[in-house]
Amino acid sequence: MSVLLGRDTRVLIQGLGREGSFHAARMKDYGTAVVGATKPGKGGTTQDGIPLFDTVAQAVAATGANASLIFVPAPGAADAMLEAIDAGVELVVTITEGIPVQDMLKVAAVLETSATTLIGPNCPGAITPGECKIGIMPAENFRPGGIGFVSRSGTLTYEIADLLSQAGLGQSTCIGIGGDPVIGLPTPDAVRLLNEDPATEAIVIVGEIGGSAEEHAAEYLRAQGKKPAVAFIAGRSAPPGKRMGHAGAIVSGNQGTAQSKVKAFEEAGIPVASAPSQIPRLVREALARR
Amino acid sequence: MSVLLGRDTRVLIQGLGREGSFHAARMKDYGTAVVGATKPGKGGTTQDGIPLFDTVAQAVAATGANASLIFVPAPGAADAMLEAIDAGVELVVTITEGIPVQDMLKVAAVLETSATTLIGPNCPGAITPGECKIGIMPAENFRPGGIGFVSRSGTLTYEIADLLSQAGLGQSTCIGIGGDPVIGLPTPDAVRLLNEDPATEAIVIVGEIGGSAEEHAAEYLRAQGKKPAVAFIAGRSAPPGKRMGHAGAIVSGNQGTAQSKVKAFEEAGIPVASAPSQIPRLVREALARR
Amino acid sequence: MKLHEYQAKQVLSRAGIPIPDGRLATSPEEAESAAKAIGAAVAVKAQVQVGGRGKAGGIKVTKTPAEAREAAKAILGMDLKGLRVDKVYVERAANVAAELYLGITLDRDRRRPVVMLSTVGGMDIEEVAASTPERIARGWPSPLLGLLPFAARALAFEARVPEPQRDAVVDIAQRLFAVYRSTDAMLVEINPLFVQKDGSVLAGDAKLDIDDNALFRQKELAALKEVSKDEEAEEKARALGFSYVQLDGDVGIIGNGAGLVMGTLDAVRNAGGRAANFLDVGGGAKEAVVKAALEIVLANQRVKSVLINIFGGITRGDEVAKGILAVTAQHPPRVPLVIRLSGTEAAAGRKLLEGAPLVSKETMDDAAREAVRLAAEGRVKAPATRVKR
Amino acid sequence: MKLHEYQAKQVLSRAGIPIPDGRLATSPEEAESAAKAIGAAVAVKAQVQVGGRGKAGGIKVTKTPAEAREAAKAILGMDLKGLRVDKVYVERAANVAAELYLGITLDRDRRRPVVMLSTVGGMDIEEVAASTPERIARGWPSPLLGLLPFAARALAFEARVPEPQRDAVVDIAQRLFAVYRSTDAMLVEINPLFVQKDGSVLAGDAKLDIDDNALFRQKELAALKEVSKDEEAEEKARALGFSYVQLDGDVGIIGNGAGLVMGTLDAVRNAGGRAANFLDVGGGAKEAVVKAALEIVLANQRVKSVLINIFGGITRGDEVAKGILAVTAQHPPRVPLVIRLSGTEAAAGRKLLEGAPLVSKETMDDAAREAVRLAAEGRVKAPATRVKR
Repeated sequence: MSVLLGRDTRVLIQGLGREGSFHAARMKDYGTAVVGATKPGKGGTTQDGIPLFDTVAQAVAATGANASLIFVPAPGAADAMLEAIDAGVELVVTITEGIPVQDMLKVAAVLETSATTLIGPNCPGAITPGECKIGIMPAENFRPGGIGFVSRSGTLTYEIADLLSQAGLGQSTCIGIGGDPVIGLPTPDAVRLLNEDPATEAIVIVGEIGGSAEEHAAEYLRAQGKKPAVAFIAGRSAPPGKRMGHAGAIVSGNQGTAQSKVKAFEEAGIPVASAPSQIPRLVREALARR
Repeated sequence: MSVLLGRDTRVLIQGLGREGSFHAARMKDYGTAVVGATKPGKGGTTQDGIPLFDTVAQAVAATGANASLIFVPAPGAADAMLEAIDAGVELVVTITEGIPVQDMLKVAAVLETSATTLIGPNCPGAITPGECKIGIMPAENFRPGGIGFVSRSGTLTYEIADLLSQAGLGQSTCIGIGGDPVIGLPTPDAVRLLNEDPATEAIVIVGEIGGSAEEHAAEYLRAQGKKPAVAFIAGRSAPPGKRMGHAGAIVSGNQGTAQSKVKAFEEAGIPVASAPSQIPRLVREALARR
Repeated sequence: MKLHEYQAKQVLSRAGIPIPDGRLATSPEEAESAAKAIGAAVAVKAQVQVGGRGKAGGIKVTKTPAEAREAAKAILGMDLKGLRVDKVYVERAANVAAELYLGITLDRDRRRPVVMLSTVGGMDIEEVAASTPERIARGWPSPLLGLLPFAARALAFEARVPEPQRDAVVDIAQRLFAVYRSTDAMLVEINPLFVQKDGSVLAGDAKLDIDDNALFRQKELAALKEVSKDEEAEEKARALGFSYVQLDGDVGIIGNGAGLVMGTLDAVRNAGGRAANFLDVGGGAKEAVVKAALEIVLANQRVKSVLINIFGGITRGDEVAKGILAVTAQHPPRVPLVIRLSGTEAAAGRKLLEGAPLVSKETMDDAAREAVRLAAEGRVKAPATRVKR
Repeated sequence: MKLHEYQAKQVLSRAGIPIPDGRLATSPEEAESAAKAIGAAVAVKAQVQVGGRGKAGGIKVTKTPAEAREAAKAILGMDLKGLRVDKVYVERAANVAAELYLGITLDRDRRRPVVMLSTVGGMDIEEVAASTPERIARGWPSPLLGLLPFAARALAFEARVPEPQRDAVVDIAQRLFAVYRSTDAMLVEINPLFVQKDGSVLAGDAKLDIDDNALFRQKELAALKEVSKDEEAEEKARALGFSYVQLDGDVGIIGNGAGLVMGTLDAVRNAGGRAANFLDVGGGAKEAVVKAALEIVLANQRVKSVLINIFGGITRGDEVAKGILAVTAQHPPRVPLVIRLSGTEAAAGRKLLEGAPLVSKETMDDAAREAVRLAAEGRVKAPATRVKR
């Protein structure tokens, strides 16, 4: 185990619909312990060999689940997260896209006084290659290794993981933190986890326009960084005021520009790739400079 | 200093009206450091020699106040408490009577995640005799000493403190926790403070009908009591379903009876006085048995 | 402040909780036309705030409007546990398949609301709690978050609400919690919550008890307040700024501070007597309040002696004395007064009372004993008064 | 989703926030009768969602109904920063003594709403923040507690709102926070918040931007949605289940995943070109979606080449290939296509595309360079198209 998830992680699925079932099967193929799922009213039965429960609390009590993966559609997703937090689930990963901001503000407020870590929403999930996958990422792009990888983007994560893996740079844990404006584990918090993780040798940060999470991560690494880091910012060519697919990817006035983020990383001595293809080389160079 | 308040306590008054002004003066006479008061719109002026501030945060920043005494009328009292909690005030004492329960539930929920201790509402306040008084109790009934005293009632507190003082049993700290159904420092929590307090030699608990706080305090002392305790329960002759003056003093069905409370204390080996006049003798006997 | 069933149901209905079609009636004729308008079998229900109305004959189910009229005639004017029935609620009779319980009240220990749901409905929840506690599911929602959907669902699963009703009950629970919050309720209860034979769910009865401290902001509900004869003295006292509760003994009590007054009641009992009332004049009571308090106590014809127990803090002994003199100066009190005056300005008070027709004692216990003794004497002297009751 | 000023003001007014008397008009005649009904000097205000309407001539203050008609005639049909004005709001002119600012939006870093209050009103708050940041008071209410009275008061003191207006501003701030929550707002802003010469306070302008993700539960507001010509393609894409944003370059872009598409845009810029759009087909796009996406991109006449960048995860390369073939099979595309297909079923996809009229590249960078090169060729070949714009 690197951070957040590993061999001891026991995963519950909330929302075992078409998408949930498909990915639960892929996760089991990968060796992830999928110990149960919630389907209100179906408690006591099974689906695809997965035991079903009426509530998260019952599922946790019966299975010892310490993580939950949420596919519940947007209108009920916040309630699903609050249920998992209430049941004391340590790690909650929310794939669902399109959750209202006010719902996430409520979830974030409850998170503050809980012991739960939330990844997402609107994210691909997280993977500790070779040990545990909680999410929808194609596992074949990831290899075990020492690169801790944080990303606000989904497909770009797969692309860059593939580039890293092909370059022989395996990953300790990859965390797809999600593309929404309010997320459970913002870039600086995810970076902090990897910075403190003994299994992580170098950190790759994939940010995008919108917000100032990358600036804060850069500040943190400038002050307390223990290992080399490389960054990439997507959306450098995006015009202000336009939402680029992700609800959180928007430049508002002079806030959230790629320029500001690139500058912050550069001032922290962290090289910024101008294309994903440059990342493996920059990581190698950074590791060599140590 | 025994518990909660002592020579280092710096008190702010919220609600410096007629009643607030009167008691602020009595507190100053007693030697309590009354360092300021809030009166929105009057910030920067003084009243009776007390500097006024627009907000609690400003007052705390300017005076280093670590306690607050609230006289704000019921409709605004919860807001006043939330303001004090928000400003990080360590000890908040609310005298105000008649605060809606739903307001207090909100305050209690916020208290859970704060470092503030709230005494009251609907209480006479607390006093560490000879050091500091925060409240409306007539100070002349109290003497410094080793009896920690917790009471849900006001006048009865004065009466019993007077009996104790006349019997040569001075008090470490007296806490009038208030007569409402939802209060900041319920009996068990107040008892715990005194049980852990090196300056307290024996504990006097004055309860009354309603709720089950006395039962929980008895359970706690049975398991972890370090010093002798004596109890008195007011309202043994009150009929069920009738509210006895205090909003919290009501027997509902078989809940909150004096019998249940007396039984709990007796089972914990704690003598229960059947009249306040018996308390000094019972305390003496309990101290002698040690 | 307790609402009548028909008022509580109106509040629930506005919050989207299904209730049977119903109408209020204050005469047999109104009940008949209500039944006609409803056009089905109806229940005629006494609108008084006591438990067990049904068993006491306060509810009758009738098939025709004429029967409804007769039922209303029987119920209106009835005395139900000391309360006179002056209105009935005529309500479409439910086609009951099962009865559930749903209620929300305050859990003082947890300092949270507690929501209770049970498939054992239609009986006193305290009895259910005593006999089959495992049949009651409980949840404690955060007052900041309310009853979240998952928590309402969990309650329904725990209580084993049958599947066909589960969604409806979950929905009603959330709506009821919204009522609990928006009305500043101390208690809101649907008991029974009917499951009808067609599977639908609706409120069979409804209780709503509003926090008196919140009436200042619940103006619409506060306007529904009705004062029963029993409570008139209590209401009058409240208006005068003090707290009075009628009890059934013969020693009248006046004191300052709820705890001290409760202690005084207990002292009377310790001395073998019974208090006629609880009366707390409050902190810092002035002459006029003390006078009014004494008058209210003396107005209770059961009272055979009055015990005044004041421990002066903010309350001043001289003000108390003046209040007493204001009453006794007019004419000698009809029963003996015992006073125990201590604390602030007690000496001044005692001095003022010198020569007044009352007994002064040093301690609460002595004063209680004396008042009990005098009441006993009074009972012997005036047995006629007892018979009159 | 942004509301017009008149719509936003209606929402504020319903929440108890004072607004000037006003009426909507879509013709000069309607504007005239609106002014007549108001019976005072009015402002005639273009209802388009752009900043700086006033400076651009979109607001005129008039004294008489006839003047209002003339003003409306001038403003209606006007082009304001690319948007045609087709309604005006006729509003009683305020008697302005001072202008404040009050706004609530999301603070992403704190994961809380931020309430901003300033006595520097009537100008862009970002400019105020840049020039005199100390003039903006900020508060971050807990989403569970809302804007508590003490916190609203603290803001008013910090912003130095003059004493005569303080209570009104504190009240409006709390009401505005209720609007923020109840409407699922991303932004709600009153700028300026007028202080009139008589001391009263009212909303001079109002902005309300609703969270698109919350429109499913904001049905009443969602019904107000208007799609401008510029946004038509974006709306059409949304209806088809993918995300499209029109940009001003000539390299059409299709990809899967917002980050990858942003990265592709950047790769095009790295290669010296400019993207014509952002288009994310989403995860697991099937043939039909890819076909529709390609059609939308090709419908943009500025497009000189199209770059399709797919990193297959859930999305399958063969489905993408089928979608492309469904378009190219009908008739050869009007501009060259470049594709980079990687990940799940990429080989199958590439096989299907063999012989199709497109260029396939191994990497994103190579594909971007090729697409940029082809777009440049297209510009040379067809300069006429550019002139036509």
